[in-house]
Amino acid sequence: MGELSYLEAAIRALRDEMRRDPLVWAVGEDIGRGGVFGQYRGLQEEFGPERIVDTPISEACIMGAAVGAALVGTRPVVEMRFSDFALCAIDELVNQAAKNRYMFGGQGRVPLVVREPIGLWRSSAAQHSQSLEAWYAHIPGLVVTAPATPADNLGLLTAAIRCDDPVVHMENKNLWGLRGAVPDGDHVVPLGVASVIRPGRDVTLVTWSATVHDSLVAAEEVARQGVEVEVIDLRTIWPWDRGRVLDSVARTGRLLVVHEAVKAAGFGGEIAATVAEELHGRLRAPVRRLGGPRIPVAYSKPLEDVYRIEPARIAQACFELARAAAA
Amino acid sequence: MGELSYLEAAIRALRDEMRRDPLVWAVGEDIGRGGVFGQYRGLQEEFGPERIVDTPISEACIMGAAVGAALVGTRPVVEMRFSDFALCAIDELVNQAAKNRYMFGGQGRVPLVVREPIGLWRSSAAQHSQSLEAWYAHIPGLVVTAPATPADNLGLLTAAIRCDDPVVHMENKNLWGLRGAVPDGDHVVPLGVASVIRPGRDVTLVTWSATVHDSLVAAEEVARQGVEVEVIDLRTIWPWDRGRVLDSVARTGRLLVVHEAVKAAGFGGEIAATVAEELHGRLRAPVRRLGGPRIPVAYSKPLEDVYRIEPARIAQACFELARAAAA
Amino acid sequence: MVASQTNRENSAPRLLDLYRTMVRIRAFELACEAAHKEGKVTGAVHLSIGQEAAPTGVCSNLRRDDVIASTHRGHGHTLAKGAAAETMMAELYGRATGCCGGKGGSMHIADFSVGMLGANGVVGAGIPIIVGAAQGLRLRGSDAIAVGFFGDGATNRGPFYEGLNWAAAFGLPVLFVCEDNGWAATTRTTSMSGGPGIAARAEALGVPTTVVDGNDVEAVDEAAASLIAEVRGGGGPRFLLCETYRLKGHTVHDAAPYRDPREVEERWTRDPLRRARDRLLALGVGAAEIERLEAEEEALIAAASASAEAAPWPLPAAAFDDVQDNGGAAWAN
Amino acid sequence: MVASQTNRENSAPRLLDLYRTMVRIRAFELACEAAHKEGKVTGAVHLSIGQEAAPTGVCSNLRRDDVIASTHRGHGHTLAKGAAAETMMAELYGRATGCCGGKGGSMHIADFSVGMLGANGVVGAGIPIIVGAAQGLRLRGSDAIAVGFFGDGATNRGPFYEGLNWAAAFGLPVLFVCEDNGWAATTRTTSMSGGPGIAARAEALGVPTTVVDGNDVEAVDEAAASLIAEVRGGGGPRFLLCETYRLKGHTVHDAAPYRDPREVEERWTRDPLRRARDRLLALGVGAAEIERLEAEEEALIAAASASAEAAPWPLPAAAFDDVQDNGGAAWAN
Ligand SMILES: Cc1ncc(C[n+]2csc(CCOP(=O)(O)OP(=O)(O)O)c2C)c(N)n1
Ligand SMILES: Cc1ncc(C[n+]2csc(CCOP(=O)(O)OP(=O)(O)O)c2C)c(N)n1
Ligand SMILES: [Mg+2]
Ligand SMILES: [Mg+2]
Repeated sequence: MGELSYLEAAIRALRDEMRRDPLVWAVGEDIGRGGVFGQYRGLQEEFGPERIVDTPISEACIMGAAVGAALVGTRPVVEMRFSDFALCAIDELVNQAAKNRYMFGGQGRVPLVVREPIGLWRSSAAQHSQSLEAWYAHIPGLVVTAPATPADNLGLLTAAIRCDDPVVHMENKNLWGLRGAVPDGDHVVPLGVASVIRPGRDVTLVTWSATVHDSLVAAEEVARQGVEVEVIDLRTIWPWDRGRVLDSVARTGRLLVVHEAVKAAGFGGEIAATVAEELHGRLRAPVRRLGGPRIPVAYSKPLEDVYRIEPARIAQACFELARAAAA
Repeated sequence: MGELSYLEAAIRALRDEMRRDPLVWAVGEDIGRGGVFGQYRGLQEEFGPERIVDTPISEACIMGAAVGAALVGTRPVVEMRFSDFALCAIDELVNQAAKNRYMFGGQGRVPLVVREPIGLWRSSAAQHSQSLEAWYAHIPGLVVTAPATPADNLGLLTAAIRCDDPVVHMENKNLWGLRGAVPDGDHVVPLGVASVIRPGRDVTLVTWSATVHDSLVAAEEVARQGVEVEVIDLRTIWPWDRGRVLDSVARTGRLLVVHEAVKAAGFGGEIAATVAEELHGRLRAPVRRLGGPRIPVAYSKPLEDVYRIEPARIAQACFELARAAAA
Repeated sequence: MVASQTNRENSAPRLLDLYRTMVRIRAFELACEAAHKEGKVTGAVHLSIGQEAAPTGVCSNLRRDDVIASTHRGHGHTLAKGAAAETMMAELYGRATGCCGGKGGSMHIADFSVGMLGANGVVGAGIPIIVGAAQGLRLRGSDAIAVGFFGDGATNRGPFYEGLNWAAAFGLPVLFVCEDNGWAATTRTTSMSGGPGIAARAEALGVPTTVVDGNDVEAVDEAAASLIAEVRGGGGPRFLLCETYRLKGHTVHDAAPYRDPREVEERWTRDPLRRARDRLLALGVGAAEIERLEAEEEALIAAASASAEAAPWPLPAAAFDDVQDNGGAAWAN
Repeated sequence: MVASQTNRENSAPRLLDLYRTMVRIRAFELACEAAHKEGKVTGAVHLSIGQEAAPTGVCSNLRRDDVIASTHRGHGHTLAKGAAAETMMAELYGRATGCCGGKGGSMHIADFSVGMLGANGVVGAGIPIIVGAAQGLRLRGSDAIAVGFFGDGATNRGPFYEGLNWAAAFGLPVLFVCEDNGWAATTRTTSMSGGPGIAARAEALGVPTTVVDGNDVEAVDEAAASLIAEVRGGGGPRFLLCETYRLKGHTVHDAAPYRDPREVEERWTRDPLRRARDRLLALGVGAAEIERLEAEEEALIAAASASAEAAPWPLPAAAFDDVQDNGGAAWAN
């Protein structure tokens, strides 16, 4: 067990996979100098410019080329820098990568990983702050991962690289510096398996990415007043760990979903709707979601903060849910 | 009251708006020869090539140019041909059109309409059959409309053109030929207002676009066996008519959402989750959704049909909901 | 840009092979058109009639392990790359035995076993894909090359530009083949294009370009042979611009009223099959031999159609196969 | 492509004006850099230091009703187009009095009142927008023109290509201005580009191109004047390629270790401000006059900073304004 930052964990995942498999390579702008966040630091030195490939500013071609390279049996890891810029490559991801295997009747595989950093980060405003995991969850053919810890970034990025289908791996920009224990040796977090990071009997709180940490803070806070929240870090958004979530809610009778993405048509809707469909009779309180307001993210701090979900709001929602129980 | 097809209603809407306002214009590939479905028939003859503008195959520039043209005060109507091709212009729609007004603090307005035909249609397979209304509902700044009838296509397209913000207007390819009564004169369907197209006391069925018609068939079918379904055609996906839906479910105690789009992370999740949040105590049965399976659409009929939601399945779901009531 | 030179000694055997492929494509397309009229083939179908020479001349110079990417108008490329008419026709009939198991249809025809990596429903989308395939092949240490086919209309899309620049910047083994048939659906491409033309654009991106009469299969063959040798030799990307014409409508549904009938009529006189046939006769090949070849190919396609018609439909359950390993079928709702 | 000729009779008054604008931009950028260090300005900030001549020379030939689109590096364009330093600085400080009410910040600086239609966080995205603005202006019967600024890195994006083709195909009143500073973040653009260069690409798309020393404000001014006259006269789009250099890091966070310090040092000797100043002195303008001008501009920027710092923060409720008329604020959750 060593300690790594979330960013270092990603470097290790990619480095180890590139050492293991010569057909793994990475492609994106500026990654030869370590990438915009340093998440490729040292890799071009080790693997050279043919495997840590700098590119023109051509997002559509980066993604499209990765599809082609995957079809001939290599495993490209695509860097999109900010998930917002992936919007320049959506045809390539959604019409080409995601549908290839199916539409050609299983002749091809597209084992690519797209790294799309998400989340609010340092006054980045409307075009550098989006979290669109719900979009990709809606697209047949895609796997979607969103790690919250260094260990999970290591384990999920490794799993993503080994996956034979396209994976959208959404790292959170605000977590790059987060340090945490990371297992030694080969560490794979299976796709589709959530992690119960705090057990609790009163409320099931499902979340992922940066809001995992805010949720834990909130859970500690409400625990001091006797409300025990079970915090589930979903980790993989698609396929989401329905079984684990339903089991938990079957016990607690209460569901809160928390995500940073816009609440309206966010992935919380899928989870809340599924729980309401499956466990209606066992719910002790209505399902509940916390998500961003349906507004773009603004630059100025007081405006940006309106978008942000603070632990206090999460705690409040937990209390309200627990209180509904009593009623 | 005349009768028009869904397609003719769209032509009338655009023609009337272009006559009314010289700053309304349309832009897209092949529209000078009437457009790929004939939905621009006769318009270039009347308005000339400066207002019915044929373009290169440059979806990104079509959309981006429309943003610029809207910023200087014109009202472009953008034709994307198949909603699938709009995936080549997502940065322009989501990062540029939708966020412009907000991110520049209200200095500009982007009064553009993007027409994005959706839906299964004639063995069109994976890249010509998608319905991604849930994506746009998730994006602050966008309005999303999806008419099911000629009158609503007239009224909503008119409203979309008069709207000062970007509107994604999703016509259904399978409905072009549908004929129906259409009011004479100026006909505007207000954005955000659903239509109760069949009253009923037992089940609230919320749907939009082509599945409105399948739902009506199903409602008639179950009515013969005593189950009265209230069918609500949502018409506008964002902002959706929460009030009307909640009122109805408050009466019936049962909700079924039906849409052709993939169920997973579809807009049905938003509606079902909202109803479960707001009306939990008044539900007589768990909320329920019917949507496409999370698979791409295949070409061959038996495979394509797996994706299709037939009236029989809708009827079945209505029965099940109504039966749960008795329990 | 280099104008292709012709040097056609002892060319009859070669031309017979090329002609056979063109006849096969034409017969396939005509059968497909007829089957569409009868409702046996459905959806949007884009025929290659009149454009047989480019796929034929190019693919006749490729190895089986070379890969190609195609367009919405992909039957010709697929046949020329060596796919079996039988599994292709079964695909168009939507049958389980089709090369895509019935999932693709015309717009997603593909045969990976012969290096045909797929038609595409999105104009221009094959270009970045084929460029990346070239990059992947190089990374694998293969000397196979990649060929991207596309139409004139596609040259106004960003991915065309990004793809050519990419190939040039990385010196990738790609041959770009533009079939310039003058039209993009109902629009004349030149009416929507700035500048001196497609060749100038490719050159400005650092991709040396050769322009050829795309209805002269020998000219295409010859130009492709030398360009492919350059590409395989590590010379970086090349561009072959084939001037041709689509003799039918954009799709089988399109009567093409937007074109001057005289233009179409004149173009029929330059039909690549007719030209190759005339040239075979001029080279001394006997009419009987030519007719036998034609009959063979027509029989082959007729058999493909009959076999497609007799083939089983896919089972509905197959709709849940090949979505993805994680979160696919098990998650069907 | 036409090399710009210089003809500089009686140019001191004009050059003084140009120099004033450049000094204003420089002072603004330095103030901004300092404020960022102090945490008063936040987020990613891209400075125009070293690139003041292109925006200055171009915008000094524009009318107020002409419109421009800018990039992530947009302060210079905004000031040159006539925006007030005060509301701009307030925007960077995130205050309610900022030109975007605090919603945009550096990467989304804009002042529609002077025709500055916005910086952009997406490289190249301003190009289709400005092309469409030109089309809209023409539809409105205006003789205003549109100018799109972008960097060398943007010329590898599809929207650049589609936008230039579009402008040429429709003969639109647009001037494209590329500030080629050699670098796209940490990448030398030429290392990622095929072909002979940006000018050749623009010409291949039918946009006549002029190359100019982008650190010589008089040369830019002169070239822009004639190109803008052509564009306004209905001559269709033109392209001005300004060779320049970014003297600082890509953002304020970037120390630019990937550049050879000697390269940067050498480039400082070609600082456009220093060159213009030397030239003013050579033209006989007194040092005192120059210093007075410099002091005025520095004072103006200092006042802008002070006023920004004193300005009120936006109220949180403003976060719900200007989303959209239907389904916006009332739908906040
Ligand atoms: C991105 C995109 N835009 C539009 C279309 C609709 N479309 C299909 S084929 C076609 C014309 C293509 O012209 P060209 O590239 O010259 O090929 P051709 O049909 O002539 O073979 C168009 C516009 C599409 N499939 N994809
Ligand atoms: C589509 C997109 N890709 C990548 C980025 C990240 N990025 C911001 S600025 C920049 C470099 C741009 O270079 P250039 O166009 O030359 O402008 P310069 O920074 O030199 O002014 C990059 C890659 C982005 N903002 N948008
Ligand atoms: Mg064509
Ligand atoms: Mg640059």
